[in-house]
Amino acid sequence: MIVRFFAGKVSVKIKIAIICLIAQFFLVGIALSQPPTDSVIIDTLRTPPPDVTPVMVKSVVAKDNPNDDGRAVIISWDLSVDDHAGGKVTSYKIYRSEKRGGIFAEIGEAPSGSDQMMDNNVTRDEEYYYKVSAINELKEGGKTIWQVSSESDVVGPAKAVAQWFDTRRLNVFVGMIILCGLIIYYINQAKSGKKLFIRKISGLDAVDEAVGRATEMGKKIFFIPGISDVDNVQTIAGLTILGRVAQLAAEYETWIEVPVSRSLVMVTAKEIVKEAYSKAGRPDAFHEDQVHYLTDDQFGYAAGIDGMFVREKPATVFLLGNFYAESLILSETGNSIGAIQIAGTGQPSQLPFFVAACDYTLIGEELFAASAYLSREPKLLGSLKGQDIGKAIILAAILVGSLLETFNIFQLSKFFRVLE
Amino acid sequence: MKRDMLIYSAILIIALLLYFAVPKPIAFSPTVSYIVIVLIAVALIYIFIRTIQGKYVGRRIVFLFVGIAVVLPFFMTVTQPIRLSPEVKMVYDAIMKLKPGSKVLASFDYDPPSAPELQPMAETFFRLCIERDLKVIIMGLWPQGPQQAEMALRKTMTFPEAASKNYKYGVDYVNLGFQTGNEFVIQRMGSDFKSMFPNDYYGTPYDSLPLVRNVKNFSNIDYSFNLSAGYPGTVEWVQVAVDRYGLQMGTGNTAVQATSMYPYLRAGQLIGLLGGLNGAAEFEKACNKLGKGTKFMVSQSFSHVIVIAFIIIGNAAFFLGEKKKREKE
Amino acid sequence: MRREIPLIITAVVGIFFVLQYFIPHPPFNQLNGWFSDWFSIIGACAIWLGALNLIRISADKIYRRREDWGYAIIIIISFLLITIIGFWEGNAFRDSGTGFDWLYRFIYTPLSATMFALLAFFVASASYRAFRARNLEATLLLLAAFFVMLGRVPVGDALAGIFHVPESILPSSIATWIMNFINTAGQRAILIGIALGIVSTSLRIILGIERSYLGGE
Amino acid sequence: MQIFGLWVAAFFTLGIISFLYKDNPWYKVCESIFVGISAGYWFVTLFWDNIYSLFYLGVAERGNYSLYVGAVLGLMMLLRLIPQIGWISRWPLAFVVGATAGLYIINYFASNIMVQVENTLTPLFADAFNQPTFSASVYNSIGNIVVAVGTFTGLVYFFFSKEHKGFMGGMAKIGIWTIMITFGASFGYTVMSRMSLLIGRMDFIFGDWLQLIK
Repeated sequence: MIVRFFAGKVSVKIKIAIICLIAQFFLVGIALSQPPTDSVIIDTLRTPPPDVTPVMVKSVVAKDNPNDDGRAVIISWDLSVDDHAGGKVTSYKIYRSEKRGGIFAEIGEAPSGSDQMMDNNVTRDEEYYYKVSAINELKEGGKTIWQVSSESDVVGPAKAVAQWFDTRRLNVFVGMIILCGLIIYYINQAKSGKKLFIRKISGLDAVDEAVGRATEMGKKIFFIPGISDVDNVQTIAGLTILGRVAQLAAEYETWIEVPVSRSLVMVTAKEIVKEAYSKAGRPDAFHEDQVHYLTDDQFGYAAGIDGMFVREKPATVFLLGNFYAESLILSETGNSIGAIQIAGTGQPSQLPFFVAACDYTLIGEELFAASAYLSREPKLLGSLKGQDIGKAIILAAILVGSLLETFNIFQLSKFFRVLE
Repeated sequence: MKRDMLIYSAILIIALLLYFAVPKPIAFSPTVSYIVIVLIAVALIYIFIRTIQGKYVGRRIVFLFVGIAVVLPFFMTVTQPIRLSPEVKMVYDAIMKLKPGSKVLASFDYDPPSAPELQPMAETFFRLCIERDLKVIIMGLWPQGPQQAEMALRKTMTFPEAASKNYKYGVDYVNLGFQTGNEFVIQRMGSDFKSMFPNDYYGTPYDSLPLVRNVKNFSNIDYSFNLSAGYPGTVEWVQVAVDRYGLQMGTGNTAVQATSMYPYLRAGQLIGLLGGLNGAAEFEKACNKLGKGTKFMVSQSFSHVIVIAFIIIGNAAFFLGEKKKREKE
Repeated sequence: MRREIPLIITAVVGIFFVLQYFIPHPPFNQLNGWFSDWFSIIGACAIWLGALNLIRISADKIYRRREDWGYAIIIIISFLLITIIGFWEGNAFRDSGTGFDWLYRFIYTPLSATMFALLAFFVASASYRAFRARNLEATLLLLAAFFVMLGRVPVGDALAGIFHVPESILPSSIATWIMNFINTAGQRAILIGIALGIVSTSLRIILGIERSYLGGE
Repeated sequence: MQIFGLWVAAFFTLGIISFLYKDNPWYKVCESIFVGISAGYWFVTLFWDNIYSLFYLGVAERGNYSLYVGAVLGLMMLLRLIPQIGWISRWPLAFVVGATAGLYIINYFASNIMVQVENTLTPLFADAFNQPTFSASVYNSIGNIVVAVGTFTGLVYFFFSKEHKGFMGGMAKIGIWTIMITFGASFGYTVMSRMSLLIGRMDFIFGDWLQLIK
């Protein structure tokens, strides 16, 4: 009869309806035959099969996330014993309430295998209660077929507190104290009259020669302090050298011209050159328009200087400061008019052009050392010495650390780790 | 002045002719292409001989050669194999590893002058993200960045496979726009995106964008991709977002900047690097989405060969000149 | 006083910015955000100085009928044109379809991009005239440049392929090797060196030893 | 409007390129427009983004009154226009310099010194064992040694308080070689970058504008 029923002419819809009816009886039967548990069945499309409810998680802990400004609570738990490959846990859900017996709202979900979650949507110094629910669910085609869960005990209160010191950054702090301490120590040493040696930097030794050459040829000197503003340390380094160069030029009675691209740099450079002229004992020889503003625009500035180079054919050109793409235009034009060029920048990508097209190049750190080298002022020399001792420590660390790591004795590198 | 005007009119006439009269597009057959290459080579040899004789050619001749080396390959039908470098593969793998629905932060830190290098990367990146169903959050530390992103997206949507995905604004991607403050912006995003971008590019409040409503800071971001042409750019992202907040980041850089990124790459602070047009072409190859990067590589090859040739010529002349000088003495 | 107050400001602000890195507790976390806002506002004000300076210089040129004063008129007109349109169109000035966007796409973009592209020509001319293997250092520089330039374009490997060069010494392999190892080492040394220089200079600024930015010695 | 725009863009592109032949009126027109437009562009952008969106909306809509401090500092900057009290503008300048100095100390120390040193400290031969082939192991080991030696000697080159003589001088020599090769690599990449930009412009002329390329 059953066979006939399925093969017969009864409409398809009725067949499906009858099948569904029978299936429903089956499912209800399964559901009723289950032993009662503390599981909560949410949003079930179908009744779950028996014995799928996971064991609840234990030792839930909610505590303040350390080393922050009080914006997160970390909730951690021991994995449910059913959480293993092929186990009965598919994910964990975390619930939060402001009262122990209050209404708990879901704040996040973590995949199975994870034993902690960060709640970063909290108000500082506010108390919260948490519970974690182990979930087992079956999904097909993005739809939940069934879902069962078991909840942990409520824990709390936990609150997010702000800390006064980020302990993860202790190593940076110590390192910085050492480096800055060394620099300050040697500055004081130098102030108290201790002689400090500084090696030859050929680019800087050439400054006198370069200024002298311009004097002999009766031509101008150009000083280009780069295109950055005074808030850039490189610009400041360049301007310090300008003081020295301008003084030399004043002594040799040679015209020095400083075209700049920032109004603040213009004001600063003007005062520096003025000061240099009075130091050289020729304050009346200073002209306001020796330092002049061209334009803020990078290429406008480069094009303007190019024009001046070609027209006035200076004997000596200084390019000291922060340079970008214009370094090539400037140094190539300077080279083509046959000027002695002394260049320096901390921009690694622009240094090749200077090295190739200029007579002397201050590479990276040498630019920052220049002010000390030229002025021989004890304070500056002292800071340079401090910097060098810092470097020596780094070198020692590299040497010792590499060997230790190679022979797997000790990982020195972890003292330098900043990545979280 | 009169001569200038004559030249200008000539240029105008040529432009009009090319615009209206010439059949387009122009494409050389392989034979013609090879003949052109041989002609360029012969001309270079001629310059070489002249230079050795001590007669340096003028700047303009050098300029002309560069122009030719860049333009002619556009019309040639020459193909060249592209090899994938590991740093490009890293970007591709990192994106492929993300689950559909993951949130990707894309910072556009460049302006139109750098677009030839970075725009192809942006387009391929969007195409890959759309294909992988990733949610993209766009922003910019350069004012023109978000505009470049819009342009790249418009271009991406012209590809049928991307258009069919029906990407929705606000749900699948958002453009938060530009914010001034350089590295400070990144620093503050570390605690709260919304404080830096109260409104998106179109003025919609942050909270009414479903995609970012629950994105508080970097901890909600699965991967980040940065296209950078200078300051502020990758270096600042590494120093602040990666080092302090542990953001996972890959980057596309102009070739000039790319060299300084290698230490960060080796240090694991960067997960992948696309360097310059070559990086863009390789990325296109990795994603199997050929675009402008691949097309431009022919011109790139030619121009490199020309520069190398000029270095060799210049140096050969220099050494022969030195030798002569010494013989005289 | 004119000297001391700026020095005190620098020292206090400088020390603060060092400390905020280590202190997550308010108000340090908050003040940091304030500072960055102030920074942006100061920048926006400073550009008035530049713009006024540009107008003043151009107007001066026109007034005195200096050489090429006609171009100064163009500078002022184009500046005013984009400024007026930009202000007229309000906060949405950047949306596509606005006049500002048109000026940006069809005038600003081609101009700045072409300016940058000119460098391609200059780099070739510099290669021809300036880059000489004068000594061992310069030779190393040029050799590395040679391999990187060849190795970073497909034609390098194709050319080497003609001579059946083994894979490990193809230009692209050499370029990758240089980039990954020697370049990393060199960049690292430069980076560490510059960082030391910057730390020391910044410290001198905070301590008030380096005060050239205030003008004078 | 689009086609007109393309012609305008082409006019400016060719105008700038004309400089390669010589300085001429066309180029000068383009240059002047560039100076005016770029100054105006930044002027307008910073006004709307910083003064309007950040400051005005910040105060008016979000009640962030701390922004007034920034406004005061900004106005002090503008006092430079009045020579008598221009010295006040040194205050915001001091603020900016101080803030960058503080920030630079931290950022450069943490990212450029700590992290770079950390990464130099790797086992020289460790990844030799987990490479698929023997040659790959050799390749990586040699690479690691090159990085360690290169970084070390490069830093020795920057040593200022010792004469570069004898052993020290030898190391500094190796250091400067490393740095020079680095510069060469940088140079190569820069050439690549500049050429790409030119390709982009030429693609605009022959592709977008004249449409001669497929």
